[in-house]
Amino acid sequence: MSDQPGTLERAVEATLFAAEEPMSVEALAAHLGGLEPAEVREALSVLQSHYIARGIHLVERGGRWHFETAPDLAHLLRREKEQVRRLSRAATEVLAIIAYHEPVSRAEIESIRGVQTSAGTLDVLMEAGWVRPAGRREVPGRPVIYATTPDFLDHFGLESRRDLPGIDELRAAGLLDPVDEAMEAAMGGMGRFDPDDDADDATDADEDDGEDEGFALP
Amino acid sequence: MSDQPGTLERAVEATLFAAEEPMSVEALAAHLGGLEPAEVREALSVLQSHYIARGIHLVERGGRWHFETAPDLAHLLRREKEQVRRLSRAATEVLAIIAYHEPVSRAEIESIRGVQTSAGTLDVLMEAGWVRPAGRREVPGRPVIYATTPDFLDHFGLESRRDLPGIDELRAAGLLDPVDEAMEAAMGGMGRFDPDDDADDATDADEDDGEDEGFALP
Amino acid sequence: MFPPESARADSDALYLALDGWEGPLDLLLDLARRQKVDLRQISILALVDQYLGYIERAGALKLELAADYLVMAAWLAYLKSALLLPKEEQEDPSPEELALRLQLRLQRLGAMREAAARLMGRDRIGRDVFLRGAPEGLRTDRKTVWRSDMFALIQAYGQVKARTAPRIYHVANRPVMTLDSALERVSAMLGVTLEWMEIRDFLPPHASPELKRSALASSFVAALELAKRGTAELDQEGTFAPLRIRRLKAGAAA
Repeated sequence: MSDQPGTLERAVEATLFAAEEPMSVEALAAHLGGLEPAEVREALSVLQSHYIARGIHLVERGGRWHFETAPDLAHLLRREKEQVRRLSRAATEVLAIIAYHEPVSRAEIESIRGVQTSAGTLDVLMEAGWVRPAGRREVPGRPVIYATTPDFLDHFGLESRRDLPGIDELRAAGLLDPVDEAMEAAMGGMGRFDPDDDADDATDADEDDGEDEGFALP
Repeated sequence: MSDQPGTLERAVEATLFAAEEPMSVEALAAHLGGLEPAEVREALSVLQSHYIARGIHLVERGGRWHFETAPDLAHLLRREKEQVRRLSRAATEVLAIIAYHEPVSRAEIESIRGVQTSAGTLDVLMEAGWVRPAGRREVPGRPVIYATTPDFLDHFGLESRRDLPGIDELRAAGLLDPVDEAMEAAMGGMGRFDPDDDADDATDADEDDGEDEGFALP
Repeated sequence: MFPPESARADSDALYLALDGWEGPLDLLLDLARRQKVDLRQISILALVDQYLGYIERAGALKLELAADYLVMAAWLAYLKSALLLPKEEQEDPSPEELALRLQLRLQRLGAMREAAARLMGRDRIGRDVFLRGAPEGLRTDRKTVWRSDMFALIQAYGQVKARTAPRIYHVANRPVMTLDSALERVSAMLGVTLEWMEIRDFLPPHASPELKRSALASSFVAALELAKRGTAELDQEGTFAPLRIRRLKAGAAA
């Protein structure tokens, strides 16, 4: 083999292999005796491409690096007992809302879900280490706002929040904006807001029993 | 590149990576869905040679396989962080007494210093590697006696203890002048009055712990 | 709405699933999804009918419905009638606005539900990908390196020696009048007269203040000594008044 690994590459490899927690570039640089972060970054990148085809991968999650098994081998490694906490539907939705909207207050979460959030739901997410209180919103009542943690990114295999599935599309469609804002935007274009919009007739006719008052946003 | 890892090689790699304990060839074969041990053995051998130059090695111990940090990088696992601290005033005095009078017992040190010496002071000197116990004095109670080490000579740039300036030289240098001391006392905080004592006030305060405050002009 | 054979199954599904819905909005979203169109193109009136239908059937099955499901039903019934009213009788906000708002909320909830599903479907640690089972762990041991130098060492030793060396005290030479010389002086001066004299008169006139102080003390003690010997007598009229002294005639009683 021609790709004899360099000294720094080997050192980073060994350190991340032995580490019990993911490590940031800075933590690695410090651990390896005060190196330049840029050097470490380069070694990481070489290592990452070395491992890309292998049974274990080197990945970055929320600015921290670790080794993990290749996702396509999941079937070989799944244990008899599931190690992953099974989340309730409520918790799953609350987690998604926090991740896509962060930081959000509980009231904002509730207004999206249309239902009160039991205290236990947030507790479960905080206990899992995926959600943390992130200060207070400076509005009357100063509600606590919540955000996700680096462990959240880690667990769900996200390099950063930008990797949240579909977040760009949701943002572009305005679906991450509050209803009030969307209302204003829609009312601004009231001219096009026509309950009898004929474009939808064909579609609606399939589903509905003739009493078609379906309206759509353009 | 010829080193595109095979499916079985990747599977063994990931399995051993994720395993909490070293695994035998048979356990691996069973885990991977009832393979022939010979196949697994071959994959292990290919893997082992792949990792031979890397920061982690695949090793067999007592018939069971696991990954471990390359032996030449073991020092990365236990990193020592050095913290340089200046010897406290009390410790310096004790060290000087040992150097001039060795071997001396603690009681002798105290009688020369005129103040009690905390146990921690001798510990610090031994930790620094400058002082060692040098047997016991054959008197009632058989007290431990202390002497300096070669490291002591090294650190202080001495060829031998004979290079320590004699009492007459100290006097000539004004180091035995009681006026200095009176002035120092007048300036308060005996322990602090050290022109060389730059950063370690806190240390001195810890070490001295009132010890030096104990004497005053008779 | 649904083919008759599936309607039966649906009401069972409702019965079974009531616990599963996270409130009326969730139920509405579920119903809206069954319209199998983009949520932006959903028919609100059809949705209202479906919801009311479910609530009715749940009532027929005597299911306990949480209050918020009934509140939603009442609101939807109102929305439906408003939507069907002639436009000129409509209030502000218009029923279309209310319907739009409902639709926007459903879209947002729908988006989050979908996002949650996609999130949960990712390769998760401990389920799809695994970390190293037995990492050696990294440890950082703090080690103190002590530093000192030759000067500090010999200075410390010098101070120890200086501190414990035997001490000799010198008292600086100060101007004093000894008792002996005061005695001599006072006796001599008393010999000159039999009159009372103030003790201050005995002090050397040109002495420094320090010497005067010493002389005063010595002369006082000398006066007491002479009184004791019976060669002088002392007199003072009051506290802090001038102290006077005169020679006793020889033979007179003390």
